[in-house]
Amino acid sequence: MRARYIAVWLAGIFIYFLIVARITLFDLVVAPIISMVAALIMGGEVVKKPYKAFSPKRWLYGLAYMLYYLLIVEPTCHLRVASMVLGLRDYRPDIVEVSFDYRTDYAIAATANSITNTPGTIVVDIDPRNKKYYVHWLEAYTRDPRVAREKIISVFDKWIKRIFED
Amino acid sequence: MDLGGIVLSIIGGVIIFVGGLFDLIAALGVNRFPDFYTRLHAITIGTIGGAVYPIIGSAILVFGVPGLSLGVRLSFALPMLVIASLILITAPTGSHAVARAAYRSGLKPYRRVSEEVKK
Amino acid sequence: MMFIIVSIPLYIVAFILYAIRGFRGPTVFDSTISIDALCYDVSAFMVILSVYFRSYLLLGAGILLALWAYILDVVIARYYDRLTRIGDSGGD
Amino acid sequence: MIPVLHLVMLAVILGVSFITIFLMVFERDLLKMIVLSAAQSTFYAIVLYILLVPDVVLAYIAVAVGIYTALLMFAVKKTERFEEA
Amino acid sequence: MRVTGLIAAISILIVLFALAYGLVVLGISGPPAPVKLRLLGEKYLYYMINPATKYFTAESPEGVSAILWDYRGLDTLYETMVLFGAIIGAILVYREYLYSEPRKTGKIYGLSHIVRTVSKIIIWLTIIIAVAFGFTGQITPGGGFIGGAAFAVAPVLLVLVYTLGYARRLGLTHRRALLLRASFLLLLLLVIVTPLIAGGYIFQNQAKPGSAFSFPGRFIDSTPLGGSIFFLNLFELFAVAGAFTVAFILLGVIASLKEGE
Repeated sequence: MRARYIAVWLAGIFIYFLIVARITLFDLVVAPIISMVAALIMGGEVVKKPYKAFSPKRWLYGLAYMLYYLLIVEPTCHLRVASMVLGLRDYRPDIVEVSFDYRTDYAIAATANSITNTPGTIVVDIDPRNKKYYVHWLEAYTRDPRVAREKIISVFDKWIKRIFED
Repeated sequence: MDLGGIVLSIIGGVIIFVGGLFDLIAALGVNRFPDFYTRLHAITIGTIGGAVYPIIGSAILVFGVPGLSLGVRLSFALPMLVIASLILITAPTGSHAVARAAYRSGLKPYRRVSEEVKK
Repeated sequence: MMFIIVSIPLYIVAFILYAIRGFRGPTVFDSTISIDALCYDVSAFMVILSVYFRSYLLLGAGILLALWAYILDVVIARYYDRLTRIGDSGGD
Repeated sequence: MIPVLHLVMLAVILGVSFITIFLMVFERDLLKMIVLSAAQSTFYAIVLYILLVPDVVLAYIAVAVGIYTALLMFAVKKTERFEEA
Repeated sequence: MRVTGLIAAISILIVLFALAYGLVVLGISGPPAPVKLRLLGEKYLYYMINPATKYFTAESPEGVSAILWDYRGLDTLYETMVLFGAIIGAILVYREYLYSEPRKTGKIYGLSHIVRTVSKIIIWLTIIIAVAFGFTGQITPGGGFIGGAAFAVAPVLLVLVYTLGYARRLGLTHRRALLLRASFLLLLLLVIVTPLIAGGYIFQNQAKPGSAFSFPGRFIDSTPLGGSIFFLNLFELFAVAGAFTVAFILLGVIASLKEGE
């Protein structure tokens, strides 16, 4: 219970120094106070399981995922959809169902944001009880859920599980 | 003027320029695509390729500008990385929120006319 | 620096095109998403201009705009959320 | 003195924001009016940014982008969405 | 409508261009501001932080904060009071709404799962950035009012994304917000009156000829602290945040009552 607030507090100090990007004695005194105000208000909500926040392995996986995502996944999708905009490639938009099997909120949100951030797929709606995303897909040549899952979600699946799940 | 600085500034500048091109393509796509959901895909190009990549590019460019101390360079680069990651988090959430509102209020996705006939 | 000056017109033209879709948009959602994208691109443009002006104190505006550009989306979504729930006819 | 590039940017953006304000005044759909008001505040934010006044930009973004749209939405929700001709 | 709109647009444009042309090219407003007046701005910049003399300095490199709180402090104080009065008036008018309990339907509404999860992080970051504006308002752009307006976006997002009931469960009630507002306004007045008690002038920041009282001007490692500017910024932040929060709780309560939340 107490560890949650400490995790949020430390993260807040880190964010403060990222934003101001200078280290003086004044900042070192002020940053814990600022971060404490935010942690007291929102601390109980932001982090639910503090042992995850303190594990460096998850942070390393997160960094590696960001690099992989920004350098490889995004540019290919960008070029594909850009050629659709310019009329060089055909498209067939439709809404398909994609199932997922995460338990934590952050894993669900991170996967949905990863899907939406790649041009060509948008999470339109989510059914948390039946564990389904409704994804608007620009290349929906098939409506088979298994194929759709393979094409849309499998790129992110193992990374997200390593970062946010148990 | 060292070689590394020149290389970094050229890489950053090229990324910024390509980001501008992506932005232009996205704006074209927003005007060319037939319905709301397909326009969202063009918007995604505009927010990721047209906003996140140029910001990272300018963070690289700052390290190539001659005559700055390391502290000043970090004062530019670190907030830029914060802005980039913020856009990575918030932009898809906003698109999702609007798409959900449109879907729930009964906006039908566009299909090609020929495919409707086939069914 | 040369790259920045060359790419400034690209961004400005993109802003104008986004604004045109914002004005024309047949539904409110079209206007909303294009204005939202405009906000994010203005945020990126501010960052690029801060390098052009050589002042890192200007970056705070970019942070705030990137934080809150999605409030517009949330506002519109919330309006429709309530409407559909009551059983009113939402949509255009 | 202000370079020509800044003046051209200011002229173009202010021109577009003028059109935005004009359309906002004649708009009958109040929800779309909120969206156009957000667009106008974004344009003004970047104009103030080019004029190098960071304090005013920060206050403007906080009020016009963050609070004002939500305020208008609450107001529109309490009245009718479409203005009568 | 289309014809009248066109006529209106063209006439506004003509007036705008005529005004701009007249002001810039013809100079109808007379010659630009006299040189003596321009020196005023230079003096402001010069006296913001002035190591040469102890008597003429605000100890704050941030010009706007120095001018607002040191040179024109009473003006800003009255503006804060006006906002306070407006909020009090709104609460007096809509009092019965605030004290009525929202009806319970048992169902949870609001935006989707993803938006809720992301908004948590965004609200937390908003609070950090807003409070940082208040604390570093004397060094970097920012300050009391900007920080307060930024802080107020957090409750706005809470009420928008979650329902008002969830915000209440987190401890966001109008009583607390009013308490915040009133107590920090009191602290603000205390900072203003302190020099008077210590034998100086009201609204005094650094030492002046005639009274030696001065607020701490520098931090230990000689980071400028701005004397009273630091405290005034900080207290103004929470006061403005409380005011906006009360207003939005009021709006949220009224909206939810109307729809039977």
